[in-house]
Amino acid sequence: MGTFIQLVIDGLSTGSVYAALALAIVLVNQATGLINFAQGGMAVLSAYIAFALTQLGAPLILAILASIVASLALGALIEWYLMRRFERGDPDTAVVVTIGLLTLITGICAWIWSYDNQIFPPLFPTGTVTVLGAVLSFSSLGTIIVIVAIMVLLQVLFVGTKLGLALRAVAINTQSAAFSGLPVGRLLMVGWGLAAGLGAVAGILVAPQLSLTPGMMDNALVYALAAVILGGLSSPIGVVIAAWLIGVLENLAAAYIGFIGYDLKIAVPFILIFVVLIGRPQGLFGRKAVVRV
Amino acid sequence: GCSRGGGGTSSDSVAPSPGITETAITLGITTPMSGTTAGPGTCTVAGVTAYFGAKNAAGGVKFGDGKTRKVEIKPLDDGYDPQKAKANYDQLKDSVFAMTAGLGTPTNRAWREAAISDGVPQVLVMTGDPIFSDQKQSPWQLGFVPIYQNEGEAFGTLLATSGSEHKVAVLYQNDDYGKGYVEGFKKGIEGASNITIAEELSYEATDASVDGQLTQLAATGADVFFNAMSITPLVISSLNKAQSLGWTPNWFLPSNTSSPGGILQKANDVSVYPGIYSVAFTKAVQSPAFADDEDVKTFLSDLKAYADYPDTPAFPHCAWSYQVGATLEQAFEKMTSPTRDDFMKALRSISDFSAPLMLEGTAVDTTADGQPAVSTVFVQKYNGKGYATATSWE
Amino acid sequence: MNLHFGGVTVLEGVSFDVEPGQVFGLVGPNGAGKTSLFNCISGHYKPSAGSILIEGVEVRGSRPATLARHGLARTFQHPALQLRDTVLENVLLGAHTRLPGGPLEWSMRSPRTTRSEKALRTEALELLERNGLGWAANVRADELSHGLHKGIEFCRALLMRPKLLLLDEPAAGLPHNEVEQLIQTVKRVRDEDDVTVVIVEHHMGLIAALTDRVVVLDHGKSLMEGTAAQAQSDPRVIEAYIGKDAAGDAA
Amino acid sequence: MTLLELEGVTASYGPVQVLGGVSLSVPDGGAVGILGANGAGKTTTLRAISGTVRTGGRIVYDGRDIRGMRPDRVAALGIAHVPEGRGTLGALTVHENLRVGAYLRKDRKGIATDIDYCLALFPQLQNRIRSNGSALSGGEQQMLAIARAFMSRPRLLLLDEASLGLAPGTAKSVYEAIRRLRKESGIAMLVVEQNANLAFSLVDSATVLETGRTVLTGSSAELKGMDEIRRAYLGG
Amino acid sequence: MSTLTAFFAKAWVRRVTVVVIAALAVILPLVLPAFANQTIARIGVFAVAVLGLNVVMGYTGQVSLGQIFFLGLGAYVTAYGVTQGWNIVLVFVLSLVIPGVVGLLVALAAARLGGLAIAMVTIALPIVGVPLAKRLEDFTGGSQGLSANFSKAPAWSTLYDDQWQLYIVLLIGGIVFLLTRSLVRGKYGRAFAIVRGNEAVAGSMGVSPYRYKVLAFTVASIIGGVSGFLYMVVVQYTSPETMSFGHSITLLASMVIGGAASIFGSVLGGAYYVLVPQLTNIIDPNLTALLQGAILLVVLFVLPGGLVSLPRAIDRLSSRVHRSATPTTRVPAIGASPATRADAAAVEHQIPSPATTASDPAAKRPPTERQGQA
Ligand SMILES: Nc1ncnc2c1ncn2[C@@H]1O[C@H](COP(=O)(O)OP(=O)(O)OP(=O)(O)O)[C@@H](O)[C@H]1O
Ligand SMILES: Nc1ncnc2c1ncn2[C@@H]1O[C@H](COP(=O)(O)OP(=O)(O)OP(=O)(O)O)[C@@H](O)[C@H]1O
Ligand SMILES: [Mg+2]
Ligand SMILES: [Mg+2]
Repeated sequence: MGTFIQLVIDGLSTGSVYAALALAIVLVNQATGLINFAQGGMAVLSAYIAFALTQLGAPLILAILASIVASLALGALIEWYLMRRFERGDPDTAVVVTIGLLTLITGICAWIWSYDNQIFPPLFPTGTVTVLGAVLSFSSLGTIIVIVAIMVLLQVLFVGTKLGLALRAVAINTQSAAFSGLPVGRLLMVGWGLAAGLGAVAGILVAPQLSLTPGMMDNALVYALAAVILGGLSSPIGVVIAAWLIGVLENLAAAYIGFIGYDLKIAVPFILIFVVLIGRPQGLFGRKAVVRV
Repeated sequence: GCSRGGGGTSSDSVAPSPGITETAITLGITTPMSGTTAGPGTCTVAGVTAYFGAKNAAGGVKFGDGKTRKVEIKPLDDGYDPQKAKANYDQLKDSVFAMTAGLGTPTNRAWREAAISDGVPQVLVMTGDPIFSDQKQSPWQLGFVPIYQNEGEAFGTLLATSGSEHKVAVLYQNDDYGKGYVEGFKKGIEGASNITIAEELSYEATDASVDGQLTQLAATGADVFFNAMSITPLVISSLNKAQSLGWTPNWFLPSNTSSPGGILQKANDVSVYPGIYSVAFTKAVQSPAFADDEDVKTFLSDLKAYADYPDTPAFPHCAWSYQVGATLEQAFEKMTSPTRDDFMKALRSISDFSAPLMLEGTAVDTTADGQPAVSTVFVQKYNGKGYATATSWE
Repeated sequence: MNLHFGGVTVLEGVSFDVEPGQVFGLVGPNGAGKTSLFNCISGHYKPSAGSILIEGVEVRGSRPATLARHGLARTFQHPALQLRDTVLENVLLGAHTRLPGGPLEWSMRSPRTTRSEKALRTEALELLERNGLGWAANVRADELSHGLHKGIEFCRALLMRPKLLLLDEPAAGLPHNEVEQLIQTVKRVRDEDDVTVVIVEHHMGLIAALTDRVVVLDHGKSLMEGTAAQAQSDPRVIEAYIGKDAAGDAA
Repeated sequence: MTLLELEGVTASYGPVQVLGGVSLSVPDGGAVGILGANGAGKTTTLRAISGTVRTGGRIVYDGRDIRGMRPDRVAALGIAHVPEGRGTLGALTVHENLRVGAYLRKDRKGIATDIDYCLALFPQLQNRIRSNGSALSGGEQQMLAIARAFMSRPRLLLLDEASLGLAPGTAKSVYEAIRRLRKESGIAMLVVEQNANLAFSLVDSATVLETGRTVLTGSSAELKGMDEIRRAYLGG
Repeated sequence: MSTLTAFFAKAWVRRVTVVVIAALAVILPLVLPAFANQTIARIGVFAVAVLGLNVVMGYTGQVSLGQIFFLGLGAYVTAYGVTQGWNIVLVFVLSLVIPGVVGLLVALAAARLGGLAIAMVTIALPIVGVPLAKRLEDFTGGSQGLSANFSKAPAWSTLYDDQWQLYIVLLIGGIVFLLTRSLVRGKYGRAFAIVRGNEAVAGSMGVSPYRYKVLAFTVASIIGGVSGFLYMVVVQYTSPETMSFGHSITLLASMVIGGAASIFGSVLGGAYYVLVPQLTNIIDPNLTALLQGAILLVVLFVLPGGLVSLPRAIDRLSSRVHRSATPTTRVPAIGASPATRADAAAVEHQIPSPATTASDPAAKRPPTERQGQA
């Protein structure tokens, strides 16, 4: 029993890593209609920026804030100079552009900081709390709390605020939105900027756990995408829950279902997606998209 | 097919093989320099480049035929993709004298047969796959690092002869690397009734976390943890996770992920573990214990000066490929004619060579069939600063 | 026949019969459920209750593609063309069910496939020509103005050689003289090709000139059934649909 | 006073020029119609004004040249465009669509009142206030597009076949509402409309386009009197 | 409009091009150096893989992130068959039938889902495929992989191995390309396109979106299997890394860079897949990722339509130069009567360039690849 609960808790903290990235993906998708493969790479770059600042002697908290601000700007610049050209065109091309961006950013990180593992200073004190007989490290707990906070913020942004509405409107139909006076270009930049800032938070949260390498997020990206599809592209709460679900079920399946084991546990989220989407094509919490003829 | 120059199969002992002139010799490397294994991959290039960089700066290497040659290294990135490794080999084979130091089992296997049929040396490669050291199957090949089985077995033997009861938890990387270790370990404990394996779990090299596995293993209450893991961040997080679960077994870590500076000191507090064991044949360059070692100092300054590698490497592969350089030099010095054939003969006749950075008691020996250039390993125990050879279980 | 979406009832107890060779009109205010009714017939929506019979065969729950293969063709209220293809390619899509041969045969280009493709290409060109769009055959659809898209869709549906043709607001966006032409075309199609037509339209002039019978829908229920003239003078219809003061000049 | 003046406006899609010189002017508070066959360039003319097509010539609005200005800047100047076809934001609800329409406005109270006004004008929308825009029927989407343009409280309204797909009664009341708006708040408008009866009920004057050029301009009464126009647009 | 695209649209130019290409295919392998031959053969392998991806994604619009899995599967089947000593023709057939069947089964389930969900199901193929290949050690050789040496040039041919292998790739690849090219034009091309464009309309045209998605996916899997066979011909070794997820992403990028929904674009995509790593290796092997990312972005930034749109882009550039010299007005159709409209149409498509004749409307824009069987 103790092991079971511990496995669940382990799953939650791994799931939180996926959730962090998934939220950034949702944000960009809601604001631009794109799936951004570069999100993980951008998060890694942000983490490196924070890392470099701490190396220069900046206090951790300051380095983090500076990195978030820098990421906001970087996201906006990427939109302005690069993505702008592809936003109206074929979505496949835009996705491939984000893939190129991912490769480029990975390359830049490797070039500047090499492929060596860099140790990112921990954000939370070492130590653990005991929950129902299972241990939960402060860092996992902290990550979970931050994720929940961001999730709530995003939900409020999308549903409750004028900015959120405008961001969504632009993603749906730029021209229609422009006819209502929405500053399309600026909103797209804001969308990318916010997502990059959020990605920075994700990167900084996971960097101490995974230790910083240019490819740190590559694997998490696949899980994050799975969580995004499973939870429903439009729902921050949905993707976080989906990410946790994936983390937990994966652990349990590996431990308790013999033939899956730890090597095939990665199949679990996909089986889950498949089963869920057959019944609910919009994902667990997504809004059903109506296509009329 | 009329435009073809001489292939690589020349057995004429007078005509020099490709990639060697009166004044220079070129060596090719295909290794991952991008992607997940880029860290160790770049290291394999850096070490050998640094070694020969220093030699070249000092005038070059004096070959057995009396000529002094500069050694050039041509590295290509294969991104751990067998197909690209083969392409790189195809690209290099007519312009280099020999291929060396490349990292990875599938990437080396992809062109092993081509190298055999072309007669191109594929030597001192960084894989513990035994096939590369089997002379019958692989006449043009030779591995460098100890085969994984040796490392696992050394630890298994130590444990089996400890005279006390042990319960072992095993976590291994799901590939030939991890499986090789486990296989060796099991061979080491074969027939020893004092050892039981409580649980054996695997993980994927791409996993972001192994917390689940550790939780499950901790639940067995094993007192020895055989952790055949090659991913640095995962080793660090494992050390932390086990501690937070209150599970403090004796650890075994493989040679390439046991670095004191790169790993153990970056974990929260490894002193809670009664013993951390590893196997090694190389001085741990990050270890404070070796900070004043002449070998280590030269090595690090060569890396900086000739391989553009300013940091102290987090991977042991830099040191290994530095030793590859030294071993190659030995072979060059014995070569009497500039042919690949002669090179292979020379290479296979090195014994008891103490390459730089080697731990006392280990040596390069290329004369034993079925074994790579380095096959002796020591089990070591971490003492809070560095490793000390452990001859018996304490 | 009933249709629901979530809690919204779109169609409720609608029934009518269409005789072969008729042009049958479907009118009603916006959101009455006309297009939804089409969607039910063509298999895009699944009604929650009721039945749809085509030549006496129950087709409720059949897939659109199956129905199309059995002679049902339709146009869409909002034209859905392949904007990056030429008009001719768009129309040729209508020939899909009439082209013989499976994928293997087509990838080997058997003589049969080449022949049939050629024949239908000619037929499509003729069809465009007859509808005054011959000049546009090789123009990309997105280079044409909106008003012409309806005509292309119409040709595409005709190339299917349907037995039953559903037209959703074919006259929307056409200037007056074009509407006249459309009326002639539909009449000709009905007479020459023996097609039964069901038409949704807000252009009362067209309804009056073309239809044999109409059903007026309102809020998913059928308000009345009869001839176009009867409908136009029915006070309930005027109230719900035409608008009191508009009754005069909408005719 | 003229609010909008087009002079020798040309426009092209890629390499193809489709407007070869359109001139017209809309007085402040006035209503001008554009007539023409399919493909004559009516939609393109409106697009030229709202900045969604590459344009040449002169487009002066309220004393400043707005040619080539970005669509959102044009909208910010008080020009609302009801585009051809479905102009709704499909994944947003009806209510959200209306809020987007009022994006540039700050007066919360006024927005709320105007939403109520629009819903009263289009009772069908009231019933579907929480539905996605894409679920609406063709006519309902058209209503929503018009309502969204109203929500921005424009000075100049560009209507591209606003009655498309509307039931006769509804079309009538929409035009009625537009007429009222014009009277109450002095909105000027440029109207493309195939249903010439409706159009002439609204506009004071009209321009006839043929092959991308202005060929005729005149008051409603003048045009209604012309045979050619009758035959092509009015029937009979 | 000018020059390039119009030139290649001419029938005789096309015919001559075909003859020239065929002649080159026969002669070049004999005269090129070995490494060039090997490189071209590798390009062929991945061109076929990209072609398969194009069928399901470029033409039918179903995002597939799993194409590399079918290449891997085809390679494993080939390697296993060869090591078991089966007849090579049988091995070839199996190397496309087995991936085809697996693809069919996956598609039967996946095609029920739309849009991104399909992407997720297909992403799972390589991601689960790698550990699965490791687990099925008896068939796959586990993580040590399988070698299969079966593509040595037979003695009678008096060819070098690389020449022999290149001929095999050119022959099999060429046939696959021809068959696919015919398939994506005419009836099936239009059907795939409408499934991509609008599933509701597809249904009304008698094209069942579900069945055509399954068809496209199956065809893609079969083509993937063929590329796997060719992979073994050229590389002669396969391991789980062959089908790693990253390669699938690179395939996708190659497809878009070559040109989505384009046959020739697939060849360019294959070339991109193979040549860019070689190029970055020449520039600096330490900067692979950085250079590859930069190259990809630059290419797409300049040619968002992929490499295949290069002639069109050049045309646009040159015609822009042209036009600024001689401003012209197109006269669009008027609606007065069909007759005037037809007349106007003739004028409408008159594009001011000395290179084309007035009555050649097709020259206005290059036809999409799906157009026309003629
Ligand atoms: N897929 C759907 N989801 C939710 N509601 C729908 C859907 N399809 C139709 N409706 C609703 O059903 C009602 C009828 O729509 P329908 O399109 O059939 O109207 P219509 O009679 O064609 O109107 P119009 O004349 O405006 O085209 C509308 O209120 C619409 O919002
Ligand atoms: N995207 C485009 N690319 C090229 N040509 C276009 C494009 N859009 C429209 N055209 C051409 O421009 C001309 C004018 O089109 P426009 O849409 O302005 O006509 P319209 O008068 O609004 O017609 P309708 O009544 O059918 O809506 C037409 O000849 C049309 O073919
Ligand atoms: Mg309708
Ligand atoms: Mg128009």
